[in-house]
Amino acid sequence: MKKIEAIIKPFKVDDIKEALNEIGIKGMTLTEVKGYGRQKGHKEIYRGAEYVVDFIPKVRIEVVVEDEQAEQVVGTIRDAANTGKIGDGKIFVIPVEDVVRVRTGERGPEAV
Amino acid sequence: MKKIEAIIKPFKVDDIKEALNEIGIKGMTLTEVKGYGRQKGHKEIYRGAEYVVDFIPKVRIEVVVEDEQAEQVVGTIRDAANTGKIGDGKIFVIPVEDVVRVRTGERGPEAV
Amino acid sequence: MKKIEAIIKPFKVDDIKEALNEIGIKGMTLTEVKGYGRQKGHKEIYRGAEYVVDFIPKVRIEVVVEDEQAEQVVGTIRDAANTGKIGDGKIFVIPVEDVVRVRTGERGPEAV
Amino acid sequence: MNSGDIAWMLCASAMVLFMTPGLAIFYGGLVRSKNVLGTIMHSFIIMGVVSIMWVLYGYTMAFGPDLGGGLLGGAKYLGLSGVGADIGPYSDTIPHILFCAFQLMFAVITPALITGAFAERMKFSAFLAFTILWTTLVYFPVCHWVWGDGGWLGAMGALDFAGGTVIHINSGAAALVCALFLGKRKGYGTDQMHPHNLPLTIFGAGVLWFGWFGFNAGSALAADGTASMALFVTQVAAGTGAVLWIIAEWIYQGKPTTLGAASGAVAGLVAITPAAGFVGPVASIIIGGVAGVLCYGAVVVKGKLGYDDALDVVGIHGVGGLWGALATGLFAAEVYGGVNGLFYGNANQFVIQGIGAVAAIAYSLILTAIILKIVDAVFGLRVDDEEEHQGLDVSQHSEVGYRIV
Amino acid sequence: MNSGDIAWMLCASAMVLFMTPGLAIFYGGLVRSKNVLGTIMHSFIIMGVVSIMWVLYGYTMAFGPDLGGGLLGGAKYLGLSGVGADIGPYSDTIPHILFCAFQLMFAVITPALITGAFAERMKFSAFLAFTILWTTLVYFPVCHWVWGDGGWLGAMGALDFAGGTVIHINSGAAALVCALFLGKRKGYGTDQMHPHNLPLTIFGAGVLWFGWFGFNAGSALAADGTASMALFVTQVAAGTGAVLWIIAEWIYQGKPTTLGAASGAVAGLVAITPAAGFVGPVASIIIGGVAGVLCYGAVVVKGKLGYDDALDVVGIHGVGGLWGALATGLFAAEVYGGVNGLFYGNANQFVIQGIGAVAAIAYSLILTAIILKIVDAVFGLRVDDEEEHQGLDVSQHSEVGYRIV
Amino acid sequence: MNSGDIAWMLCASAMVLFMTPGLAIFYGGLVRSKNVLGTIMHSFIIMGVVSIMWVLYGYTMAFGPDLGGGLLGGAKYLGLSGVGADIGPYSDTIPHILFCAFQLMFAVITPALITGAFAERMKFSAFLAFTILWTTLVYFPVCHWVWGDGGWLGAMGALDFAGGTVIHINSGAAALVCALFLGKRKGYGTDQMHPHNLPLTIFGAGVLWFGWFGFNAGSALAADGTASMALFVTQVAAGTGAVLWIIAEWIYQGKPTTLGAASGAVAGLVAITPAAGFVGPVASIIIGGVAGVLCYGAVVVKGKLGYDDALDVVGIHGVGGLWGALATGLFAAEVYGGVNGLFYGNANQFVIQGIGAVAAIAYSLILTAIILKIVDAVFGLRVDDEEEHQGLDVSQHSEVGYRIV
Ligand SMILES: Nc1ncnc2c1ncn2[C@@H]1O[C@H](COP(=O)(O)OP(=O)(O)O)[C@@H](O)[C@H]1O
Ligand SMILES: Nc1ncnc2c1ncn2[C@@H]1O[C@H](COP(=O)(O)OP(=O)(O)O)[C@@H](O)[C@H]1O
Ligand SMILES: Nc1ncnc2c1ncn2[C@@H]1O[C@H](COP(=O)(O)OP(=O)(O)O)[C@@H](O)[C@H]1O
Repeated sequence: MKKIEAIIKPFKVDDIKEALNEIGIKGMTLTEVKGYGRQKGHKEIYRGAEYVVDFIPKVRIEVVVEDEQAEQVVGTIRDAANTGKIGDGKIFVIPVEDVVRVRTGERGPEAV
Repeated sequence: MKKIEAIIKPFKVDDIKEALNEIGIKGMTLTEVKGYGRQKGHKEIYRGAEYVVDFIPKVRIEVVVEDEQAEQVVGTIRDAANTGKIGDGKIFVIPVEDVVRVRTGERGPEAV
Repeated sequence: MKKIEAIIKPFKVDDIKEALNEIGIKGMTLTEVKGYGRQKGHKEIYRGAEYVVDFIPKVRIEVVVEDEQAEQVVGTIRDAANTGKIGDGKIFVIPVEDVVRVRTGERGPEAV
Repeated sequence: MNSGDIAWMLCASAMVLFMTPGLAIFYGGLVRSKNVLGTIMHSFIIMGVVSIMWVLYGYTMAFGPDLGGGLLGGAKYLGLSGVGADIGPYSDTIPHILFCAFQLMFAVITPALITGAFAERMKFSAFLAFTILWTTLVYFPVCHWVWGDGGWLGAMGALDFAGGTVIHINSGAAALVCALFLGKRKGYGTDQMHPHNLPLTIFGAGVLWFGWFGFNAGSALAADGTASMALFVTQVAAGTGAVLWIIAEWIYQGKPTTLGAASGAVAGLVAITPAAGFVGPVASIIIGGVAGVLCYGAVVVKGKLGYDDALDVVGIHGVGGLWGALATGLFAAEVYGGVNGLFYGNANQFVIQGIGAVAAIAYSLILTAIILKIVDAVFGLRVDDEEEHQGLDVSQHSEVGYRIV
Repeated sequence: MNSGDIAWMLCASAMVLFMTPGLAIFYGGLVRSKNVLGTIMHSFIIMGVVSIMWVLYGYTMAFGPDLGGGLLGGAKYLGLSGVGADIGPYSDTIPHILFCAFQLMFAVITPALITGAFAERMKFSAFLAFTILWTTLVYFPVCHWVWGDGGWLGAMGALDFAGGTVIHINSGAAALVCALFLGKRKGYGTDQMHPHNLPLTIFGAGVLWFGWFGFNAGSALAADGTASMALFVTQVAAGTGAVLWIIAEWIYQGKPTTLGAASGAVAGLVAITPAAGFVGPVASIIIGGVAGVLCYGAVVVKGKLGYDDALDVVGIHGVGGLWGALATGLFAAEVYGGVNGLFYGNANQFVIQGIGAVAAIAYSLILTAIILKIVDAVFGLRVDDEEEHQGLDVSQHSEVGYRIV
Repeated sequence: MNSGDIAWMLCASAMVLFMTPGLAIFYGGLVRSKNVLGTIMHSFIIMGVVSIMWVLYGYTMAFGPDLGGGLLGGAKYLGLSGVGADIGPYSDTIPHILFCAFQLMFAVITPALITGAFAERMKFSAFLAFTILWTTLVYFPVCHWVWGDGGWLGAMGALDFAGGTVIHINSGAAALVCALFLGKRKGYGTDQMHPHNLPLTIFGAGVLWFGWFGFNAGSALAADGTASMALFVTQVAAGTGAVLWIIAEWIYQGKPTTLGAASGAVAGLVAITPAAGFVGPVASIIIGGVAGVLCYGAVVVKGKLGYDDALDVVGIHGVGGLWGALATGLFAAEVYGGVNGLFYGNANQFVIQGIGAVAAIAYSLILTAIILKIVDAVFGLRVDDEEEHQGLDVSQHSEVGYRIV
């Protein structure tokens, strides 16, 4: 199985969730993260002192799927997350050796 | 080595920590995440407007262990996290190629 | 490609970011996490009740790089994160099978 | 001079001023966290801007001797010349400058109320220009009509104890125009725009409630029986508004909400404002209770009409203020404030109340629209899309509300 | 009528009302974040519910002419008939309705105090029913006993300047019964139930401290020397309570805590409440200081006894109120309030204070138990396990406190 | 006795006390979240510590009959003996104890202001020792100089209506020494030390603004025309300070900030403090406006000088207070407070103001340095590096501010 990790812009979460739903993906996990990359940060001013904040709020979406579905999930997320602007994010594909559903103890593909 | 990633219900954290302690696991990392899956979310009402919130607070526990221990850790977490109700979560096993302890520079199994 | 995941002390973030910049790494993702390990937690007192809090604020830095760069990144992070005190953290190296840049659809090494 | 009256009016002035930071957090908690400072700033900076205007020309426009026709005050008090520690024309027992201070606090909070309508999307420069123009061209005149020496609505006998028409109807009407002119926030109707910090909002409502005693009981301009009754009915109407709103919610949507309780309290406070010196405890239960249900209905309906009055200024201040103005014409009883309303046989008063309300609404709608047109042409009303995504805090003020780890 | 007295009582009434939102955030910050709104709501909605009850029948039950035996007020003021802007029986210098307003604020905060005992687990419907019944059957009568015209405790000479017995002992006793009847929160003793927002709590304590000046100094019902002294000793007792609590902590547990300082201040305020008009500055140092240490001890002991009085209503209001009532019998000095206590040779006063306290405790314990039985039978007291896990905010109110990103 | 004056002074005392919790959250929001409680605690516990000192010996040091030379009050009021509900030497219309209460609130807030300078790094024990010594050795004497019966600065004719010299210059000078002595916070200049909760800070500024009416208008010690004018100019100066600060920022750094508005308001309030009873509305616009620009300049310059006055006590209270003291010597006009300043032909007053300021600065600088030396020797001023990383909340108080999920 594969874990698809996508670092995306926060306001894209709902679109991606729906796009994934449409291709039958009904489970995912979200984390609020901060990203550093090409996208420029912003300036902040507090009593005359200026700071540049480079780390930009992003969301990481993680979806674990069977190998065959991985490519489709990657494509779906890419399409839904794309705005064409710098900072749209990255998708990483990572191998997963096993999955367990805590409730039932099921393992492997039927656990996701 | 393996990284065991478990997405679990937040109130189970202490139980799991203790269960892992009992089998000699003394290190782990926690992240607050939001999960989407079979478990139903809740309704919110603000001045007449109703929203359904699908993303449910979960905690991700990550433990990196030697290959031999992986199965035991998975079993331990599963037992401690299980309530038998929908939403108990998932455990993912992911390969880890190397581990470094920052303080000492140790590598591999002795670093965890 | 590899994902380098480092669990480090929060106040080291800026140093690490700069050290990585110097070796040409211009992208990374940060998560606020809580760590449990050898480092001792602290006591809290609320109206006579005492609690021991074992989970200590840490930051996870994730950097995805080409295989050749992995070792250098690990070394750089290690050097920048090291204070010599317990709790300095760990670095994990995890295989990544593919990377996509959402904006352009680029894949593999040129996407990071 | 009466030191008791002065003591009370000093406190009442302070309490009314305190309402504006209270409003700032009431509103601030309701927006998304990326806009919390921008929203708070609206109210906060108005405390500064309007204070300056008031000294320079505001007080005289509102309370200077009538220029004729009851439409505007004359220039006598320009730069507050002649407004000092002595008795003035509006009270025999407190210094003129104290009356002027008390009224300043009302002039501050009225434009601040409107800001809820355009929250989360207005440019700061445009907001400033709008506020200055609106306060000058709408608030000062309407205030004169009702409370100014020779103002036409006051002369006609319109009752507005503490500002139902001057403040709430007036700002509610302006809010409607603002919501329509600015258009919806990006993502309105699809994204979830939950309040980001309800404890802040609820405590803000508590501050408003507290300050409102100064608002309503202070409008007696004396520490006397009228003020005492005004304070009492204020408490009861606020409480009844809170209770009835959550009952309505409970029946209609299945849950009583904390935000509903706070909103209902504000609705009750708004509705009792014009009536405070003219009605008694039992009437205040009705006025507050009806306000709770009515304003709840108004915010539900808004969701269906689809304009984006972000923080429900129309539904609460507009609708609540209108109800209060009319209710004053219904429930006023001679024993409390010297005037009877419809229910005590004086149908005329009800008609007068209606005329006052309609006049204020019409004037406010039209002038607000003109002002917005001008401001839009000069500054542009809205931040651009990228800035709206980022939030006002970063884009307008280079600040971030919270860094809580 | 005295405009100075009226001015002060208008302010004092507003200040006491403001204590309830202050209490809402004081309590709100102490619970886990999933219960913050449910906890705030308890206090907030009481401001509404009790206001309505007060107009309809509460005031007359407490302050109507005695029905005989000093147990309850008669129906004379039902619907507040006859309670208006004129002088009433309880003061010669302020309007009857103003006395009624001031007392309403006390009736509001008393049941709100109890809510700390059952925080994080009570059903909202059950809470409402409990509050209505308790206020009716316990607060109004006990208030009559002490302050009502002809109330038996007042007639006996029990001193309770601003409500040590009526408010704090009374609510503390009720809180104990609530904690025992509802049982512990799930996870109590094993899970870590840290306060989720201490800045909110500490500021809430600041609001309470501010409002308490109205509470205590307002209880003089006049702007005079007694009120002035009451204000001063209130400040000193609060401060001493804070300092002594953290010293006790520092010695016993090794660290002085911020929550300890805030809790100690409240303990000091509670303890000085009955004594405020009867003692001087030096006594107030002792009363406040002992309260700080004693209430700290009480919360430490609670941890060992094992009942789950979630926010320490028993330890602070019960124990602090009892100490204050007795201390009044010790430290009262003729020069301040016309009565001597034990230390000034009048042992009798101390005995009377004890009788008053015991009577209030006994009555409150029994009635609270009966009320809880009834409410439990009709509504069920506690939310179910799943709801308790979710938190009251989502399960009872369909809301979430924070969305701070 | 005048019940109106008493009513006002009761309220004013409560309002000034309320400023300290307001300051606690104003400061608390500005630090990093790991220090929020430690910062709040500084202000909060001072409310306790100074209250006790005041009763025991503070009041008599400040307001006891002069010991000779105008330097210190004598022991007459030790333990507040003889300070009761009767008229005292400082007012003919309010009880002595009420004057004493009002002044206590000033004694509380002054050392609390200083805490902003050493935020985020001072040991709690050292802070307590410093506060006790500083209040005793600096505040009480300087207070006596200006306001005490026979104090040399007062006798010389120095004008300080509500504490520009006694409170703001005094604490500002002490803050400078503290910042220099303690040294910079670890990471100052390299780490980003953003405020962690600006809504808390801005609301804190709102509470300060509200309370400041008690501060300034209360300093009239009566509910009269002077108090009324003082209240009005307070409002205007605060507002103008806010507006001018953000204009200066907008021009110089490109953005108007919310924290700038709040800071400017406080700067305006500080500057009008000594002048409040002596100037009129137009002067207050100038005083407040200049304060806004000047204090903004001061905080910008601080960044370049490099000392770490963490929360800008020097820049706002020191600089603002100094400007206010001098401005009083410029703008004072006989019509308001009976004295003319330089602009009304009385250059002498300006000189006197300067002498007063210089004396307070010099005394405060020197004594603060000595006190810090002693405290450092006995306790050590700073927490160790590990504790500073952890934050004061955990290391000094074993608490954590937030657990918001
Ligand atoms: N090498 C990397 N490793 C991990 N995360 C990365 C890496 N590069 C970028 N990211 C993440 O992707 C986000 C977007 O990257 P950025 O360079 O800003 O824009 P783009 O993806 O459009 O090139 C960053 O904010 C960061 O969270
Ligand atoms: N395919 C998936 N990829 C990643 N996370 C998942 C996936 N499916 C479920 N999860 C996570 O597991 C949690 C529990 O899943 P859910 O379907 O609600 O219940 P259960 O695990 O009992 O079947 C979700 O909230 C989500 O965080
Ligand atoms: N086996 C593990 N799996 C995952 N994370 C771990 C593991 N062991 C330690 N960690 C993380 O590393 C952090 C530092 O570990 P700790 O044992 O305190 O110190 P050190 O790394 O110096 O030995 C922990 O707080 C935790 O977040």
